[in-house]
Amino acid sequence: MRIAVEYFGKLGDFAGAEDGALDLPVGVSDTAALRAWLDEVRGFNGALLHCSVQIAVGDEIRRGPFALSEGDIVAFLPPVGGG
Amino acid sequence: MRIAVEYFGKLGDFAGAEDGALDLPVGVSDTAALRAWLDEVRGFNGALLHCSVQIAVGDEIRRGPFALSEGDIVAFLPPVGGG
Amino acid sequence: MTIRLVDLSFDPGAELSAFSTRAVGAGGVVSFSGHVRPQSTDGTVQSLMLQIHPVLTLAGMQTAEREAIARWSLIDSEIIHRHGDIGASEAIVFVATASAHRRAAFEAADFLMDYLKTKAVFWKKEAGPGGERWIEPREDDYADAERWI
Amino acid sequence: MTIRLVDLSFDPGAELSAFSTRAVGAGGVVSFSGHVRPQSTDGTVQSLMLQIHPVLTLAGMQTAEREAIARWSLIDSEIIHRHGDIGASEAIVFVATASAHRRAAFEAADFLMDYLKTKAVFWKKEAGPGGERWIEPREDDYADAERWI
Repeated sequence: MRIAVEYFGKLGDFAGAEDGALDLPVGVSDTAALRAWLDEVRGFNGALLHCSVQIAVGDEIRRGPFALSEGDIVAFLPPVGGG
Repeated sequence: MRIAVEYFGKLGDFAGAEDGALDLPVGVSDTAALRAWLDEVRGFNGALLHCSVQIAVGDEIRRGPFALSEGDIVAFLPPVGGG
Repeated sequence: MTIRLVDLSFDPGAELSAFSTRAVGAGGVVSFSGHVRPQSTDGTVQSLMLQIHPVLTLAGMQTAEREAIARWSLIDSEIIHRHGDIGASEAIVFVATASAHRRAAFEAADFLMDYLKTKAVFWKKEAGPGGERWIEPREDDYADAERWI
Repeated sequence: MTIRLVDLSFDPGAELSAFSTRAVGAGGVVSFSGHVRPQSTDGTVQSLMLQIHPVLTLAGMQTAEREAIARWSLIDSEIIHRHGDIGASEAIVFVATASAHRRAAFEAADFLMDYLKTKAVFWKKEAGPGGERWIEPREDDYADAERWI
């Protein structure tokens, strides 16, 4: 399955944080598995696993494991705040 | 004793509300007596007696009876509010 | 820290620009502007006349500003208040507060407005379709002012 | 009701003038403007970079504005938020609210700022003397936002 990923805020500063298309290995089929897999193979060293990091799929925040589909755009969002 | 009086706000609309110098009769020597006397002789019909009307003598609010002196300027101040 | 009693129309936006420029270093600037309602409920244009006392009006505003400075950590504050005749839609009052963190600026502006509404020495006469009438603070205004005691 | 995400400098005072003109009939207009601090404690000029999400940032602000409209009786409201690179002393955010009575305007502006500080989808990077660092909301900001739940 091919998806696209985007890293926002401080997550974008990690060397392994590369926005764009990605082929998922078999077994990585939901957001929880994706998060764990990317944290390991892209050297996030736990940063992606932190409970403060939210995940959006197709511009909607998805809490808990959410099944991924071909072509999904998955965004990793660390704590937000403007003003 | 000669003083001056000033009426502010709605008190200035009474026919008897005339700003300026005033000779006080004997016996009218403090703000409480002045208020009662003016209310009667100038036709305020109780408006000057209302507890919401404050009295300033020489640009200072004076609560309770306050002894008057020759040349004092006495202002009658109904409820205030700006904004 | 500025207090101005003015008898000519002013633009709250222009005052906010000037205030923000002066209040360098502030993280947050809060402003309040109060305007004469352009129309009463029956659609007739209204106007206001605000009477002041030659000494007590300014003195009271200075006391309120001193209290705000004592209670909140403000970088700057400004109060502009109209008196005399004020036309429909014109600004009556402008309050601005600047502080490092926004809570102080919000609370101080709120406090100053509650003071101005209930304790500032102005007498307000409204001219509307039913003639003229003197306006006193509403119960809500007094209740709001009690919050700071 | 207006929400604007802008990547160029703007003047909160000019925005307040325009907003007040539009918000005809309001008794009170409250504004908040937040600026980049011109200097850090050691005197060095700082700047900010604000990153947005192409969809979620605006969507979240619209949700917050809808909630404000549902909770308070507002005549009008406006939020302007910068993104991209923001220079020292420039405005980051402007919020304005207009209502018949001032309490609604004060509370709604306060609420919108608490939302923007803790829930609006921005990521903020500060460039200062010690290099760059990402800034997250302070504990105070989260505590302030809890007040509205």
